[in-house]
Amino acid sequence: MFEKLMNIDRRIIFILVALVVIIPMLFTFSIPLNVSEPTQKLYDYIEGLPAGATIMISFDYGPSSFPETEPMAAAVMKHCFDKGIQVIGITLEYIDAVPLADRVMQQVAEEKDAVYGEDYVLLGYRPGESFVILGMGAEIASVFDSDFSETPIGEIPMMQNITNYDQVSLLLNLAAGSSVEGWITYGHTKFNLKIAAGVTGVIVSQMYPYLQTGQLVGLLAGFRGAGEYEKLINAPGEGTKGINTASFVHLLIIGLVVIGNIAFFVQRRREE
Amino acid sequence: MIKTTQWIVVTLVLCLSISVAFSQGLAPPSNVTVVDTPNDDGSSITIMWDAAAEDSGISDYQILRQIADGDLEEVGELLPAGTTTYVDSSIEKGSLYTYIVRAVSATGATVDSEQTAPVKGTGEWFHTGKAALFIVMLLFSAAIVWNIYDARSGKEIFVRRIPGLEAVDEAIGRATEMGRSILYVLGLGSIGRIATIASMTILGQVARRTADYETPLRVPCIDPIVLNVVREVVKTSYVDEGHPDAYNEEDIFYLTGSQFAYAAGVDGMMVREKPAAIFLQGSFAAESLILAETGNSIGAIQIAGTDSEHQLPFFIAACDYTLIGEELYAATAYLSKDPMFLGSLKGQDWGKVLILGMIVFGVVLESFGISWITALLQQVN
Amino acid sequence: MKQQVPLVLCFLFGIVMILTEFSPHTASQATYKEIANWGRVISPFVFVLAVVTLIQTHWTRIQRRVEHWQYSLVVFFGMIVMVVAGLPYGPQHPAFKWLFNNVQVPMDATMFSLLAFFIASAAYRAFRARTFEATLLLLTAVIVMVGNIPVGDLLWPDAASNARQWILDNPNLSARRGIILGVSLGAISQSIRIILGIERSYLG
Amino acid sequence: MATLGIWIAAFLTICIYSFLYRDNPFYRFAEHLLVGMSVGYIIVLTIYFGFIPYAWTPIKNAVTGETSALGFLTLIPICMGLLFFARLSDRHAWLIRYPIAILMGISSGIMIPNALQTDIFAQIRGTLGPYSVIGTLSAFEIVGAILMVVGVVCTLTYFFFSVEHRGPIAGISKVGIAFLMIGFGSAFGNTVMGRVALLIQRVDFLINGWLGTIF
Repeated sequence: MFEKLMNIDRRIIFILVALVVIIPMLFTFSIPLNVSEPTQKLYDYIEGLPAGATIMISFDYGPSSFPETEPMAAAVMKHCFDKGIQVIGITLEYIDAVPLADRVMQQVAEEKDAVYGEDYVLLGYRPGESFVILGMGAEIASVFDSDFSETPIGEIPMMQNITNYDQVSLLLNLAAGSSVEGWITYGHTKFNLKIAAGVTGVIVSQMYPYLQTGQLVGLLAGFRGAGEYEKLINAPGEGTKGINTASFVHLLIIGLVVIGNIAFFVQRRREE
Repeated sequence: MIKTTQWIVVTLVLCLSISVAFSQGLAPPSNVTVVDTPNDDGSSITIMWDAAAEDSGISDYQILRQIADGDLEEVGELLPAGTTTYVDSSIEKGSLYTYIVRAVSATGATVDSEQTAPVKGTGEWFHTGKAALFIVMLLFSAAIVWNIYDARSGKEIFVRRIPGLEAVDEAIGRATEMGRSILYVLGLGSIGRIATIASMTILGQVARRTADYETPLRVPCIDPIVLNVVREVVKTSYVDEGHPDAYNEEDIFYLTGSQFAYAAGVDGMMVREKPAAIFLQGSFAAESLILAETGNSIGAIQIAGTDSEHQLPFFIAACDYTLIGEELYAATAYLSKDPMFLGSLKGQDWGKVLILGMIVFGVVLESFGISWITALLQQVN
Repeated sequence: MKQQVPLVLCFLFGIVMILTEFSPHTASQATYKEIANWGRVISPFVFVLAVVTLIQTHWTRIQRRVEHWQYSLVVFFGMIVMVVAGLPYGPQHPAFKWLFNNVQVPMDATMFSLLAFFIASAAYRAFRARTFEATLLLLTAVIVMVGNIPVGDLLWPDAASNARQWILDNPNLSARRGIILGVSLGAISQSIRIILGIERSYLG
Repeated sequence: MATLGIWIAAFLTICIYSFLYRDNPFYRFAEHLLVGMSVGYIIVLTIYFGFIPYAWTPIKNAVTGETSALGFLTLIPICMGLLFFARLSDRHAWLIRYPIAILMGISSGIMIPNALQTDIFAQIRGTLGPYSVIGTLSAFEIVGAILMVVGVVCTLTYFFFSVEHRGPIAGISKVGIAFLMIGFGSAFGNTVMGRVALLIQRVDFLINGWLGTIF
């Protein structure tokens, strides 16, 4: 029996993984989530902004990494629209991020009755990462003369009072790659722009040094960060669902490793 | 009488203090020096001056410049007090400029420094900040070349045993016994990647053995140049072993250039052809585990090797043997016994000794507050 | 002609790229930019090789009716559909985007998501405490996994995520650094060999 | 069109998942379709984002006089690139060595100084970093800094190839392997979340995006 367990058909494991993902998705429930300090910091910072302030979100993820970062975008934008804070969206690294950003902005706007051009705007993509960051520091219009659907920036109501980073209270970089370092080097160091990051699980640990030095005002870490932010604004969504489901998969893997080792030790003792 | 004297004294003191205040208030910026900005392309001039005392009353500085017979003009915006350098990057290359630093008080009073001697911006041919980099590069190149020639002159160079390489023969032998094919995957890297070249060299050695046993060797490629070179490499091995007719060009083919489509294609090959041995050597990304798990599921002996450190954990978990990082490069020397690889392997070891030395020495120095090693290694743009 | 000229070209271009890196002068920087641009111009042509060999491979499969040759027709079908949809009006054309979003992205994303299954089966099989090293491997993996999920904080408040963070920042970082140092020495030494014409295997 | 798109996407998603059970005609179909489409996609992108901006536009601008005659310099790399067509003839196939050699020269030349700076200099500096502020560190952080140096030294020792691993070197490299295993274990554990995320998204698409439209 133990020998069988040790050489179990991998398809049984595949079925278990599938079940552990599908079943939690059919039910709504919540695992209590401790809000970590970096998430709390970001929430507090946005909570402290006056109505009418503006934040910028840089969408730097592609089709293979959006599941973790998109819920963060939704949660933060919900918070902003509730407080009357305007949102400017751009994409720095991936051209494929434009349709993704468009989709999530539209969804949240519909839910919160926000109006395009007055409460939020999506400027789109321009090549040349560091040059885009530096250029917007002098004048946003010098880089983006129009938004992603080619409406001239002069005709967008909310852009009338915004020339450069001086009118932007925060930059939130939702990243799956190395764009955060660019925002810190060029945006923060040169223009003193406040930076926060929301990143996929794989690159979270690279962010801690910046958090320690205060170069980042806050950090959302993967599904978990999104779930924590959703808890703070009291609107459980994809992030909460994601971290709950992902928890079960983690527990399944840990369980499998434990069972495998028990079987291994029993087997070895018998052989001895 | 006493009252009058008192008044006179008070007035005198007041006058004196006011005049002192005024004379101290705005001293002209002192020690103004102007130089051509070092290590640039000649498009800027740097102006430096001494910091004023804190109670000097200066609130801003304004830089003024004059070109040849032109007028004095203001450059840039007001600089906050406390500034002591300014880089003027709006100059015309080759023209002579003189500068004045003007101190401005909160009330708008101004006082100018003396006009400096004329300076022009010139581009430098060598970046002195990169001298350490340049020297280390030369030294390392010399070490590599020296060791290669040393090895070529017939000197024995020892290479330590690399776990996993013994398995190469075992894997090929098993494939031959079972009458199944061998699948060789070179990863995603282009021809410029060291892992790809190392992998091709190992493939050349594997091909020598498969030529002798006439075991089919299948190589799906993701990069067209690599494909082209690999065909030559394998063909040469077959010819060298005296089995040119056993070489089948169609066994080495282009699959696709996209990562997951490539993974899908290789997975399909694995389950359909059931190779007895799979080599995963080269640079890999996320598809590493897709390939290695599928290979494991068909029961093939898997020998992996990569310098993509993010993918190593997955190869370690799913393959029978894994060459870790530099072991992949060492394997080429170990298998081919080519003096070029042996020599550079030794040269790289010298490089490691230098790195270890710098780390150990640096730790000691830094702990005592001496930071010239870190200064030497400073990032320069 | 066949061997010497390419080696000389390789040497010249390599040396120029190195020297200009150390020289801030306008002339050097302009040279650097121009040559880097040449590299960008040549690289798309590489793809010609790819398409030619792909067509050759599948064409012979169809001609010889090898096993599963019908699927080679599917390859041609997919390729032609994309080219017809994208080539005349460019990649912004709705038909091209529709195909990309509804056919190619779902397949690509699904291939990527197979990793979730494989990571579970690989962990089950490989994480056995057979040796001391294997035990270290499995213990750190489990600690980091527990630290990543909220349940971990329920079991050991803060300890789990702190332990995870410490492992990632310390032993993990130093191991990775060791690998990077060795690997990049190897990469640099190879580049030196290529420029000096000692390494020629890339010429085929 | 949108519904059709969802159905096609769902069908192909299931085709690929069917591979988890075993190889079958549906997977083979999806696999070959993906291979073909990805090549077609790259052909279109290479032409629009490669040939046109890098080769066609500079020449056109130089001809029309929009840019200086220096634009004609681009003809040199274009000719080099065209040599790749020599592969079509067996007799002239060796000509493709020219562009390959140039590409190798350029990429190796760029690589040497940059790798030295970012991968060697910066990594050593990062290791020494904590020691320059050692007075301000807590005991815990000092342990971390010492461990870092021990880890780097031992791991690097494991990668010495031209000496036999005997005596103290064998011991040090054993510790190096231990560090490597801890590193690999933690990287493995940390990646699970990211890999699971995409699966959750695909399952969500199948349950809510596709089945949701039916029921």
